[in-house]
Amino acid sequence: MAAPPLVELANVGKTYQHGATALAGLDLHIGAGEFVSLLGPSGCGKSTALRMIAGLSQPTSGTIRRAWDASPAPAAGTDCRVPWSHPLGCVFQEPTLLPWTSVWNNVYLPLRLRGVSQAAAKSQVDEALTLVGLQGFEQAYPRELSGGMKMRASVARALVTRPQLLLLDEPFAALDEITRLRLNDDLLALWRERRWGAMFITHSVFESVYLSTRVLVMSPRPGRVVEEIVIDLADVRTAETRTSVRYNELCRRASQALERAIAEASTAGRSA
Amino acid sequence: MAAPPLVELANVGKTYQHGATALAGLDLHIGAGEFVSLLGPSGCGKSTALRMIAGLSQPTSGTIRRAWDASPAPAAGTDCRVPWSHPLGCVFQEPTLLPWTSVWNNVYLPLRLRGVSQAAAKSQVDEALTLVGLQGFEQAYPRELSGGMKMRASVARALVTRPQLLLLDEPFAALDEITRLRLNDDLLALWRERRWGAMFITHSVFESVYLSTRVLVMSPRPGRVVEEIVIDLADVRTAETRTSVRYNELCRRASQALERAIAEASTAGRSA
Amino acid sequence: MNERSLWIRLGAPMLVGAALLAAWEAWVRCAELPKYILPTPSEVVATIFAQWPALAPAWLVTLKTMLVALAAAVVFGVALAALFASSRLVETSLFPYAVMLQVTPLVAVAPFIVIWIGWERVWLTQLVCAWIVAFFPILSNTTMGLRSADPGLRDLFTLYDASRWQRLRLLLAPSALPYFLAGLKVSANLALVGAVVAEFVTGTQVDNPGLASTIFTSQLNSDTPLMFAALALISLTGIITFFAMEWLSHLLLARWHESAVGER
Amino acid sequence: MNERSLWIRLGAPMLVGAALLAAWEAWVRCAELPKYILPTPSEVVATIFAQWPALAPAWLVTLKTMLVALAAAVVFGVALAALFASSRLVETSLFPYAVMLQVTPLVAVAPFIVIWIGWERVWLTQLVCAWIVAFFPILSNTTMGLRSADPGLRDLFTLYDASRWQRLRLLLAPSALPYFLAGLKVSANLALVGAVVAEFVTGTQVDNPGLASTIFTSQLNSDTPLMFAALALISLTGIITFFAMEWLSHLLLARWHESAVGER
Amino acid sequence: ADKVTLATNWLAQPELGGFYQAVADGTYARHGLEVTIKPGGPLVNNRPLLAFGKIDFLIGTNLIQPFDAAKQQIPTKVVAAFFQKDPQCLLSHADGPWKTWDDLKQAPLLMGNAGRQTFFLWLHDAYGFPRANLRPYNHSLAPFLNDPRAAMQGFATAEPERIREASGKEPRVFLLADHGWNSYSTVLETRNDLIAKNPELVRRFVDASIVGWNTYLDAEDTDAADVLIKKDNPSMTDGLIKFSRRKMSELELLRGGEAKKLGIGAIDVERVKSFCAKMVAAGMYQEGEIDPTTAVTVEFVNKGVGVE
Ligand SMILES: Nc1ncnc2c1ncn2[C@@H]1O[C@H](COP(=O)(O)OP(=O)(O)OP(=O)(O)O)[C@@H](O)[C@H]1O
Ligand SMILES: Nc1ncnc2c1ncn2[C@@H]1O[C@H](COP(=O)(O)OP(=O)(O)OP(=O)(O)O)[C@@H](O)[C@H]1O
Ligand SMILES: [Mg+2]
Ligand SMILES: [Mg+2]
Repeated sequence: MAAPPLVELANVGKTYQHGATALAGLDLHIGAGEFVSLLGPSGCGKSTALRMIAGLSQPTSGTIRRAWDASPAPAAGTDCRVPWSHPLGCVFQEPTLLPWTSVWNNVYLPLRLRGVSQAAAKSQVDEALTLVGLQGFEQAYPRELSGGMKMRASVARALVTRPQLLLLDEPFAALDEITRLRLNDDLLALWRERRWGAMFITHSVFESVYLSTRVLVMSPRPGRVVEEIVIDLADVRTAETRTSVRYNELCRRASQALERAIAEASTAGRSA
Repeated sequence: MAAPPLVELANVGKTYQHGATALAGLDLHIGAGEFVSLLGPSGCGKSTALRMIAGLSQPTSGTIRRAWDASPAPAAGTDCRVPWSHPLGCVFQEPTLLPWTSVWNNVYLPLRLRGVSQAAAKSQVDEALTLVGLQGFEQAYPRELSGGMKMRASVARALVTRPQLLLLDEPFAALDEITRLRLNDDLLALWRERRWGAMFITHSVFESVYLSTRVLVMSPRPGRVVEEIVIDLADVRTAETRTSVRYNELCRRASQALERAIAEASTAGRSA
Repeated sequence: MNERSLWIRLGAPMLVGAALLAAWEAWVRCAELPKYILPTPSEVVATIFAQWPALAPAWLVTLKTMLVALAAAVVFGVALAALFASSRLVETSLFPYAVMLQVTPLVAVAPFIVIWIGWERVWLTQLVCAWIVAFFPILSNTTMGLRSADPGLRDLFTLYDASRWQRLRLLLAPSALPYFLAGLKVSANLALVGAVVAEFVTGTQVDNPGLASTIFTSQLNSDTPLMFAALALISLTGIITFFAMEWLSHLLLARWHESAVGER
Repeated sequence: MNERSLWIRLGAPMLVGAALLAAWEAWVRCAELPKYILPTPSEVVATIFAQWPALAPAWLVTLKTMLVALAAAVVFGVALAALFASSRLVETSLFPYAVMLQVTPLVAVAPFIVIWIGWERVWLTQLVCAWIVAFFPILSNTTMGLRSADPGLRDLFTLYDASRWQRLRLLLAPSALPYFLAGLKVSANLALVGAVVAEFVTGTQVDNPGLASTIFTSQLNSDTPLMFAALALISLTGIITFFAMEWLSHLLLARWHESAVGER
Repeated sequence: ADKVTLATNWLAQPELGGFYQAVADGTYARHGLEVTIKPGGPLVNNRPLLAFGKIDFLIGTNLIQPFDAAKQQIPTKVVAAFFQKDPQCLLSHADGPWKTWDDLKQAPLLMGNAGRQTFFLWLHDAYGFPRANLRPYNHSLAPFLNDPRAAMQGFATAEPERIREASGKEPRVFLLADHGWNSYSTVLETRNDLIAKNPELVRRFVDASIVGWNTYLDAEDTDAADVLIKKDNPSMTDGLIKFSRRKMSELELLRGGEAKKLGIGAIDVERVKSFCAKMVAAGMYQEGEIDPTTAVTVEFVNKGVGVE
C-alpha cells in the first residue's frame, strides 16, 4: 500500500438527473495488487461507484484519480503478439454480450478492439473460456446460453485482456455454489500469479472475506463507506481457510457491519 | 401430498434447435402447498424446466400435466374487485420489466391484463411493492433502478396476483444477504398464510433448505433430478432454525448431492 | 434534453442554413445571374411576401392534402401492420400487394384512379394518390417493429394470458414505437411530395389551386422566383414537419428508449 | 425457418395472387369491359409474351437505373447516417437538407438537374433523380438504428477504448441492422418508382427507352394491355425485390434478432 | 459544321416532321449545321435549357410562353412561326350529345395542366366555359372513351386518329383557331445573344428548317424522316403519320395565312399584337404588361424562302 493507488475516489457524490442521490461523500482507493471487496445493501450505489471508476459516468462532486490516465494504453494496431495488458477489465452486473455473434467472438472482442488478430488471440481466448468452464460453447450465441453461462462468458471477456485493475459487479451471483467456489479459487490463483488490483462487488459476505485483502462496507442510499475491514488471512486460501477461526470472525464482523448499515436504512426508510 | 399435484412432469426431455439437449428424463411434481427448491449446476436446465412448467416452451419428449389447464382462469374483464387469483406467478431469471413505464405500472401489469382498474389494484400493488422494499420508487423507470431493485420489482409483480403456483428463478441472487434473509422470511410468512405451491430455483443451498418442504438436486446437462431431499423441519422457521443440527445436516446432504452431480459433470466434460 | 441542448439543436441548423443562404446570395450577386436563371434568397423571400395572397391559400390546400393523407397512412399502415403481426401467413400473403401499390408509378395509374373514384371528386382522388405514396414506410417499419418485441416480455404476456389486443397495445405497440417513428418521418415527407404530385397528375386546379399549380404555372410562365417561392414553402413544410416529428420522438421515447435518453 | 414454413411463406401469397387474378379475369369477362378500359390478366400475360422483344430491353433499362440508384442510396444513406451518428450537432444541422432534397418534387427540379448534369447525360440524370427519391428512408432509418444501440454495450466499447470506426462497425452497425433493413425495403420500392418517374421527367434515353417510355407510348396509343404489361413487370420487380429483402433480413438476423428467431 | 441543338415541345411526331426531314436528308448539313434534336415529353420541361444556354433553339407550342418570357424579361425571341394556325382543338364523341361548339360548355372537359393555364383561360373568358367542368387529362384516352358525354383537348392532327384507332369512330373536332384563337403554333425560339452574335447561324437554321418543312410536306417519300420519328417515338404508327401529314395539308397549317405569300415560318407582327390583346382581354396579362413586339422578330422570315 506504499505504492500510489491505482484509483482513488475522494469525497465523491453522484446525483442522477431526476434527483436521486446515489452516492454522497464516498472515499475509496485501490492499490496495485489489492483485492478490495465492496459489500452493501441493494441500491446503495455500488454499481454506480464501479461505473465511475471505469470512467463510464462522471461524479457530480468530488474527484477521481486514475493511475492509467497518466500513461495511456498503447494505440490500437500495435504489434500484439506479446501478451498485452489493458489497464481495465470489467464485468458489469448484466452480462452485456453482443447478441449477434458467438461466445468466442464475444470473449475475443476486447482483443479485437486492440487489433489482435484472431489467430494471435486464439490461445488467450480459449484459455479464458476454459477457466470459466465454457469449453464446448464457443460457437453458441448468447441467447442459447443459460443465465449463469452468460455471466461466465462475461467474466471470461474481462479476464482475457489480463488487466491491471479488474472491476467485478456480482460476477458469480447467478452461479451454483460449487461452480462459484471453484471460480473463486481460480480467480484467487490468477490473482496471486498476476497481482492485479481488483474491486469485487458481491452480496456474499463469505465470498468477500475469502477473496479479499480488504472489505469495504457501504451504507444505504446515499452510499458511502462506513466500515473498512482489513483481511489479515494468509495469502493462500483453501478450504481450510473457511473453517479457520479468524475467517469466521472476520465474516461475522462484516455481517454485523452490513446489518448495522441496513438497520439504519430501514429506520430511515420507515421514517421517510 | 395426497392431493393431486398442481403440476407433474413425467420423463420430460428438451432438445433445442441447434441440437443441444438441455433435459432428459426429468420427473418432477409439485403439490398444492408444497415449497419445492431446485438446486443444480449452472446450465443444467433449471430455467428450461421452469419455462416448460409455465407453458412457455414445449418439451420435445415426455408429458406435462397442469392442474389449472382443466379449470381455466376467469375470462378477462370479469368483475375483479374481489381479490383475484391467477394460477401462476413467475419471476424469470432476468427482471423482464417493461422499459417504457414506471415500476408501479410494471407491478400493476398482471392485474391490468385481467381487467382490474388502477383504483381497485392500488392497495394490492402498493402492498407488493412494500413487501420487496420498493416503496418510494413507484414512479421510477426500470432503467433508473439498480440490479437488485429490478429483481425485487419483478418479485412484486409475481406476488401481486396471489398465485396458486409461484415459479421463482433465482429471485434473490442479486440481493445482499440481509435483504435476502428478510425477503426469505417474508416469503415464508406469506406462504404459511396462503399455502400456494412454489418452485424455487436457487444456487444457495442454505436458502433452499431454509425455505423448502422438498429440495430437488439436478445433474448437469442433460438435466434430470438425481436426488430428492425431504425437509422435515418445523413449518415455522426462524434464525434459530439456521443453527439447528437437523438444518445443518440437511444442508450438508444437499451440498454433497450437488457436489457429486458436478463432479460427474466435470469428468464427463473433460472426457468429452 | 435540457434547455441548453435544445437551443443548440435549434440554433445549429439555423446557423448552417443562414450561412448557406448567405453564400447563395453572394454567389448569385457576384456571378450576376439573372433571376430567371437563379433568384437570390432575398428575391425569393420578397416573392413570398409579394405573392402571399396567392401562395397562402395554395399552401393551405397542399398542407391539408398532406396532413389528411398522412393521417390516413398512419391509420391504415398501423392497422395493416397490426393485422400482419397477428399472423405471418397473412403478412406474406398481403405484403406483396402493398409493395405493388407503392411501386406502381402514379403517372401511369392516375387515370384509372380518376375513373374509379369519379372525376368530380378531385380532392378525394388527390388524397388517395398522396396516401398511396405515403403509406408504405409506416407499414414496413411498423411491421418490423411489431416483430421486434423483447422475447422475455412476450413470455410474460403469454404467461398472464394477455388477449391479442392487450398484447398489441401494451407490449407490441410500445416496442414498435421507435420503428414507427422512423417510418413516420419518411411517410410525412412522402405525403408532402405525394400531395404535390397528386395535384400534378389529377390536373392543376383552377378553383382551389395547391402549390403544384403554383409550381406548374410558374414553370410555364418562366417565373423562376415564384417557383422557388413555392419550393421554399414546400421545403419549409418538410422541415417543420421533420422537427415536429423529432419533438414527438423525444416526447414519446425520452424516458426509456436508447435512441433518446442521455446519460444512464 | 424450416422447409415447411418456407413453402407456406411462398405458397400462401401465390395462392392469394392466383385467386385475385381469377376474380379479376372473371369480373372483366362478365362485365364485358373493353380492353382499353381494363384488360384481363390473361390478355396482359399474352401481351407480355407477344411484346417481349420490346419489353425486355425496356425492363432491363429501368432495372439497371433502379439497382444503381438503390446502391447509391445505400452507400450515401449509410455514410451520412454514420456521420450523423458521430455528432448530434452535425445531425440536426444537416438532416433538414436531406428532408429538403426528399420533399422537393422531381417535376419541379428536374430541369435544374438536367442543366446541372448536362442534358446529353440522360442516364446519369435519371440516376440522380431516382437516387434523390430513394435515399431518405435509408438515411432516416439507419440514423434511428445507430442511436438504438444498447447502452450497456456502448459502455463496453467505451471501456475498451474502441475507436470511432470500431464502435461503428462492431456495435452500431449490427444494432442498426434491423432498422436499416426496414428502410431498405422502402428505398428499394422508391428506387423503382424513382427510376420510372425519372424517365418521365428527364425524357427517355432515345436509344435505350425504359418502361416509362413503354407506359407513355401505350397511353398515347390506348394500348391498355401493353400498359398493364409494363405495370405488371414493375410490380413483379417490386415483389421480387421485396422477397429478396425478406430473405436478406432472414439471413442477417435469423440467429439473433427478435424479429427473426423462432422459439427461444 | 456548327453544332446546334434543337429542343422540341413533344416526342417526335409528324407535327415536327420538317425538322426531322432536314436532319434526315442532310439539309442542315448542307447549311453547315450539325443538328441534334432533343425531344420533349409529357413531364419534360426543356424551356429552362434555352435560357441557361444549354440549347440553341426551342420549339414552343404557341405564343403564350414567348409572351411570358417577354414579361419576365428573359432575353429570348420567336424567330419563326411554323404553324400559321394552331391545331389545338376540342373533341367530342361522334355519337355523343355534343354537336356544336356551344354544346361543349356543358361537357366534362378533359384537359391537362398546360391547357388549363393557357387556352382554357381564354375559353373561359371569351366563351364562358365553366371551370367546374374541368377533368384531369394524362394523355390517356381511357377516361374519354369510357364516357360518351366527355369532351377532351387534342391536336387536330393526331387525336382524332388515335381515337379512331382505339374505338373505331372518328370524333367531332372543334378547332380553337376557328373560334378566334389566332396564336401561331410550333414557334421557333432562340436567345437574343445568339441573334446578336451570330445572326448568320440563326438564318441558316431557319432557312434549312423551312426547306426541311417544304420537303416534308411535298415529297412522296418521307421515309427517312419518318424512320427517325418512329425511332424516337415508338408510339408512332404509319397510320398516325399518314393522318397527320394529310391533316397538316388539309388545314393548311404551314402554308396558310401569310405563309402563302411570305413562305413557311412567316410572322405577322399585327397578328401577334392582336393575339396579345385577346390574352389581355382574357385576363392573362395586365394591360401594357407585355410588349408583344419584343417577343418576336421578323428578321429571319417573310423572305419567301421555298415559295415557288
Ligand atoms: N440512471 C439512473 N437514474 C436515476 N437513478 C438511478 C440511475 N441509476 C441508478 N440510480 C439509483 O441510484 C441508486 C444506486 O444504484 P446502483 O445501481 O449503484 O445500486 P447497487 O448498489 O449496484 O445496487 P444492487 O446491489 O441492487 O445492484 C439506486 O437507488 C438507483 O435507484
Ligand atoms: N434457446 C436455446 N437454444 C439452444 N440452447 C439453449 C437455449 N436455451 C438454453 N439452452 C441450453 O440449455 C441448457 C440449459 O439452460 P438453462 O437456462 O435451463 O440452464 P439453467 O439451469 O437455468 O442455468 P443457470 O443456472 O445458469 O441459469 C444450457 O446448456 C443452454 O446452453
Ligand atoms: Mg448494482
Ligand atoms: Mg437459469
